[in-house]
Amino acid sequence: MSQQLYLSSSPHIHSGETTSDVMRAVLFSLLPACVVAVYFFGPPALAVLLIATLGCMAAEVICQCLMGQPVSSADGSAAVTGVLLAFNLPPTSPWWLTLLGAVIAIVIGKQVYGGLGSNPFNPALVARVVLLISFPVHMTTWSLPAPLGSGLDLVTTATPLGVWKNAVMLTGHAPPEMQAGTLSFFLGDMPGCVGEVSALALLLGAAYLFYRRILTWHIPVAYLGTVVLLSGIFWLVNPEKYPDPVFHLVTGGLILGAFFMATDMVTTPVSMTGMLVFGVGCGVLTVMIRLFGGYPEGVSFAILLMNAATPLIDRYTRPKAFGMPRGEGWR
Amino acid sequence: MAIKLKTFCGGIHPPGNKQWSAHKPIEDCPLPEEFIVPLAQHIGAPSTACVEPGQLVAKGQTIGAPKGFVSVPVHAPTSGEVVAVEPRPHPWGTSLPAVVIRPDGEDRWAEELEAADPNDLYPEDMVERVRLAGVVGMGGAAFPAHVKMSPPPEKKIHTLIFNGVECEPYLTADHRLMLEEPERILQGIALLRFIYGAERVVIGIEANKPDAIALLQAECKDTPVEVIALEVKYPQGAEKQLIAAVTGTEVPSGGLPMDIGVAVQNVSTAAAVTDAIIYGRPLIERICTVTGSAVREPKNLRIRIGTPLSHLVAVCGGLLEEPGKIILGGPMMGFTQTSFDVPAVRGSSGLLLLREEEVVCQAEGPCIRCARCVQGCPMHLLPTTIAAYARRNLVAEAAEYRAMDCIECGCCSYNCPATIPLVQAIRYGKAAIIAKKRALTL
Amino acid sequence: MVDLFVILVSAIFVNNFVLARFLGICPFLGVSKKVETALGMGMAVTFVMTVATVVTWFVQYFVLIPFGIEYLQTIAFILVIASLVQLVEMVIQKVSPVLYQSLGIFLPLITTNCAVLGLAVLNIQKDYTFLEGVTFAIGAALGFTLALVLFAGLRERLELSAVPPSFRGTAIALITAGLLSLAFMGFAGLVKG
Amino acid sequence: MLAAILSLGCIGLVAAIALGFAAKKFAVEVDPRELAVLEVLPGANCGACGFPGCAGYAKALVAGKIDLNQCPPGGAELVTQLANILGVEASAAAPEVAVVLCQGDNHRAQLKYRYLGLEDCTAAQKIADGPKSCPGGCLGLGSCQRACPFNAIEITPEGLAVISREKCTGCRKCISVCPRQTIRMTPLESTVHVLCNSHDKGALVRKYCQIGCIGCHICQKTVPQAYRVENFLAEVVYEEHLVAMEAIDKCPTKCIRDFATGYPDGSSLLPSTDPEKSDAA
Repeated sequence: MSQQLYLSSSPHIHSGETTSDVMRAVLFSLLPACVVAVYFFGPPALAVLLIATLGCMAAEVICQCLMGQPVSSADGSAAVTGVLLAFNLPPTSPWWLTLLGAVIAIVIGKQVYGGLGSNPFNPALVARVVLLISFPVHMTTWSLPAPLGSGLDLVTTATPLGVWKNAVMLTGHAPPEMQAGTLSFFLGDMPGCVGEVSALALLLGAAYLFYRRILTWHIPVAYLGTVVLLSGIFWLVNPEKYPDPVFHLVTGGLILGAFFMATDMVTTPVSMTGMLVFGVGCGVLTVMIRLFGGYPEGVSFAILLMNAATPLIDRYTRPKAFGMPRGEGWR
Repeated sequence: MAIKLKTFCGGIHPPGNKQWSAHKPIEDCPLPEEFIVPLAQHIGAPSTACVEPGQLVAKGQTIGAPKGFVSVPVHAPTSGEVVAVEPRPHPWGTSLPAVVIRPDGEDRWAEELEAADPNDLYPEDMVERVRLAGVVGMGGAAFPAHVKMSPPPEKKIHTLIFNGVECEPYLTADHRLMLEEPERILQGIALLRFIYGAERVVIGIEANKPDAIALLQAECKDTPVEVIALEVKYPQGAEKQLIAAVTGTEVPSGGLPMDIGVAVQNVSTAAAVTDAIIYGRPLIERICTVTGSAVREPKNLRIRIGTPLSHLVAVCGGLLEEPGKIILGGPMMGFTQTSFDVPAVRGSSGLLLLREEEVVCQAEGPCIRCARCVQGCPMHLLPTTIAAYARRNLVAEAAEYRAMDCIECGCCSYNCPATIPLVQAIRYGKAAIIAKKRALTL
Repeated sequence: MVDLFVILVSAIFVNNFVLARFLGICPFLGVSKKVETALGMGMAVTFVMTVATVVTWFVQYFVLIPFGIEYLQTIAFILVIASLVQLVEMVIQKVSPVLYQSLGIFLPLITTNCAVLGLAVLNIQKDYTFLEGVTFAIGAALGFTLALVLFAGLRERLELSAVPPSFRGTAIALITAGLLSLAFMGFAGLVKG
Repeated sequence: MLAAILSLGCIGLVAAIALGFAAKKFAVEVDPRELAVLEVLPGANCGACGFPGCAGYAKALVAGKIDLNQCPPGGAELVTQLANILGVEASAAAPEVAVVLCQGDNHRAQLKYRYLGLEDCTAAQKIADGPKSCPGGCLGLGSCQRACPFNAIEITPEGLAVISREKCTGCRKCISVCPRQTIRMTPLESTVHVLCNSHDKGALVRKYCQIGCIGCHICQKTVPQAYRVENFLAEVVYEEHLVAMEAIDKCPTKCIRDFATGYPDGSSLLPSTDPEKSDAA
C-alpha cells in the first residue's frame, strides 16, 4: 500500500489555477476587441487574426519539435501572442507579412530565449517593431473602417495620430477636424491596427481580467495616469500644437498597450513598486515619442524599452521585506 | 456595519474545509494496543531514554530525560510495560529513537505528580513546572515552552498574545478546545500573564469562529484580556503575522518577538500550562483533528502522545478509500507520512488524509513571472527569485534576497499557476545558506 | 543651453553610441555579464571619453591645425588615447583592485576602443566648440553606460532562464542586443542631432 | 614634414613621461610566481581545489598553504609543472575517477513512496529519507549530473546516475552534492567495483533491491585478498584489483561489475573501446 502514497514538501493544496487557465482567460478577454475588429474591418481583419494566431501556434510547435522539447502549445501562450500580434497589425496586412510576424514573434521573440517565461521582450511587440522597421509602407497603410453591411469599401487613409502629426509638421498646429470624433474613436470607428481601435471593447476585456484577478491595477493606472498628466501639461501650455489627454487616450494603441501589452507578466517587473515604475516609464516614453519623435505612435517602442529596463527595475524595487526597517539596506 | 478586521499584508484565502469537523465535540480516543513515544518531539536536543525494555511505567512518569536547556522531558502516555527502546518511524520522515509502551489498561497516574496552589508559586517555580511537564508550543513548531517563558531580563514583555487563529485549512482542534474548555485556557492565560508580567493580553481568533469569539469575549468580560477577531486569511496564525495584525509592529528581520516586547503562545499551550502548573500533569495528550475526504468520519479527538496514526484512523471509522497523501498537521505546512505506523506527537494538531485525486501532482511549468507569489508572500519577499537562485545553487544571491526570512508558509506554492515547488526550493536554499555559514565559521 | 541639451539627449538616446552607431560593441558584449561590472565599466568609459575629448580637442586645435598636419589626426588621437587609458588602468589597479579585477582585460580594450576614437573624430567633424564637445562626450558616455547597464540587467536575467544550449552565451547576447537596438529605434527623430 | 615628425614626437614624449611616472607612482606588487602558476593551471575555475577559481588556488599555492595535488583536472602533469615553478618536491596523486556505487534503478530497486517536488536529490532526501527504500541507493534525480562541470554524468531513463570514466576528471564535485554518499572516488586503474552502497542486512537488501550486495562473503571466499566485507557490504581492495575480476561471476546478485566490459544497462555510455584505457592496469 505504501507504494501508492505520495510524499512531497508542503503545501499540499493548490489554488487550482494553472498557467493555461490564465492564458485562456486572457484569450477570452481579447474576444470583444476581435469582434469589433471584424465588424469594422471585415474579412481582412479576420484573416489577419487567424493567420497570426495559427501562425504563432504552428511556429511554436515546429520550434519545439526541432529543439526536441516537449510541445507546450496547449498552454495557450502562443495563441495569446498571436492574437496580440494581429491586434498590432493593420487590417490590410498581406498574408505573408502577418505570417512573417508570427514567426518572428515566436522564434526570435520567445523560443530562442527558452520559451514561455524566459523572453525579456514582449514577443508580439518584437514582431511588430521588426515589421514596422522592415516594411514601413505595409505597416503604415491604414484604412477607414467600413462596418459590416454598410457596403463601403475599405479606403486608404491615415490614423488620427498620423493625421495630427502630419498637420503639426506641415502647419505647426493641430488639424481642426481631429478634435471632433472622441466618442466614435472610443467606440472604435477610426483607422488603426486590428485590435487597437475600440477602447470600449478593450476595456470590457480588461474588466474581465480584473475580475479574474489576473491583472493588477498598478501598470495600467500608472501608465494611463502618466500619459494623461504629461499630455495634459503640454496641452495646457499650447493647446494649438498639442492634443488634449482624452485624444491621447482614445486614439492609437494606448488602451491596448496599457491593459494587454504592458501588463504581459513575463516581461514586466514583479513587485508593486516595480510595476508602478514600469507604468510611469511607459507613459513618459509614449508621450515623448508621440509628441516629439519620428513615429506618430510610441506605445510599442515605449513598452519594449521598458521591457529592456525590467531587470534593472526589478533589481532596485525589491519590496521591503517584513521586519526590515524602512529604507534600510533593502529596496 | 462591517468593521474592518485586523490583519497583515499579503496572504491567501484557501478554502477552509473546516465544516467536516468544526461541529464535532472532542471525543476521548481509546487506548491503542501500543504507544510509540519518540524521544525527539520538540525543536532542540532530543531527550534521552531513562527506562528499559521490560520496565513497568505509570501514566505521566518521565521516560525520557531532557538534555540541555532547550529540551524537555518525555512522559509515559499511560501505564503499562516498556516493550522496546529502539528507532521507529517518526513523523519527521526518518527513524528516530522511541520508547514503545504496551498499555496495561489501568491508566494509573504516577504518584510523583503533585497538584499545587498557584498562589504559593513564584514565576520561576511555575516555569520549572512547565519545563518538567514537557510543555511545548502546540501550534506545530513544538518549541519548548519554558524557553519562550524565560526571556532575558532586559527584554521586558509588555504584550502577550494568545494564538487561537487556527488558520490552517481543515483543522478545528483549537476551535473545539476554545469552545469546550475555555476555563482551562483562561486559567493558563492568567498564569502566563503573571509569569510574563505583561500589561496587555490579547486572544486573537480568526473571524470564521464566531462562536468561539463570542464565548471567550463573554468569559473575559470583566478581565483585562482582550479577545480580537482577525480577518480570515492564511497565514494569520503565523507568529510574526499575528503580531503584526494585533500590535501593528513588525518583528525585526532575524529577530524574535521578545525583541519588540511581545510573546505569543498558542491557546492549547495555555491549556497545557494550566495542567502543568496547577495539577502537575505532564503533556501527554492533546486535541487532534482527524479529517480529510478519505476518512469515513472526521473527528476531533483527545489523543495521547504516541498513538499510532493507524489507531486514529480506526477510531474515526476507518478509510473510505486508500489515501493519496497522509499529512500530519495542516495541508499548508504539515508533513507527508510514508505509512500509518508513525505516531502522533506533541505538535500534531491534525491528521489529514487526502484522496489520490486531491493530490497536486501537476508537472512543474516555467515561471511566467505572474508575481502571485510576490503578492501572496506575508514576509514580502520575492519567492520566485529566491527559488530560482536556490535551484542553481547561487547561495549568496539567495541569501541576499533574504531567503532566511522565509517562514515556509506555502502561500507562494499555493498560488503558483506553474505549480513550481517554490517552498521546497527555498527550503533547500536555506539549508545551503546555513551549511555555507557553518563552513565559514569552522 | 538648449543646444547643449539637444546634444546631450541626442547622444544618450537618439544616436546612442552602442545601439544606434554601433561603436564600442566589444566591451558592450564583453563586460555586460553583471550589472556592477557594467556600471564600473560605464564609469571608466565616461572618464576616459571625457578626458580624451578634452585632450584631443586641444591636440586638434593647438597642435594639428596650427602645424597644418590635420592628416595625422587619426594616428595622433590613437597615440593620445592609448597612453591615456594606460594611465587610467594603472591608477585603477592601485586605487581599487576590486574594480580592476572585475573590469579585467577590458580596461586595456578601451585603449583601442572605436567608441573613444570615434567620439574624438566626430567631435572634430561636427565642429563642436570645446563646451559642446565635452557635453557630447558626456552624453555619449552616459548613453554607452545606459546601454551597457540595461544589457547587463537583461543578461543577468538570461542567466536564470532556460535558454536552449545552442543559443547560450554570446549567441543570445547578440540577439538581445539586436532587439535592444530595435527598441532604441523608437527614439528616432526625437531630436535632430 | 618636420613639423609632423616633431609634433608627433612631442606628443609621444609627453605621453611616455606621464606613463613612466605613473608606472612608478602606481606600481602594484604581484608575485611573479603567482602569474606563472596561473599560466599552467587548467583555467576551468571548477572549484575542485576548494578555492574561488584558479586564481585563488594560485595565490594559496604561492603562499605555500597547501599541497600541490589539489587540482584534479590538472592531473599529475600539472603537479610536476607546479613543482618546477615553486621549487618543491612533487608528490604525484594517483589519478582517480568517481564511481556511482549503485545499480538499483527504478526497475531493480523498490520505491517506498511516490515523490513529488523538486528534481533534486538533496531536496528529495529531506522528505522521509528519499523515495528509495534502500538508504544508500542512487535517487537518480540528477544533482550530480548538474554539478558535474565536465558533463561526465548521465541519468539513465530508468533513473540511475552513471559516470563516464573517460570524461571524469576526478574533481569531486559530484561527491559533495550526493546526499547519500553513493558516489566514491576510486583509482582509475581499477575497473572492478562492488556497485552497492547498502549496509543493511542481506535479507532486507533482497527485499528492496534485485541487484544489491547481501554481504554473503562469496567474493571474499573466492579471492580473499581482493575483497573486504564490512557491515554486510563488500568492497574491492583496490590495491588488488587485478585479481578482483575472478569473483565477478560468482556474485549471486551480480552487483560486482567490471567497467572494462561496459557500463550498466540502460546507459548510453558506450563500452570503452580504447584498449589503452580499458586495460589501463
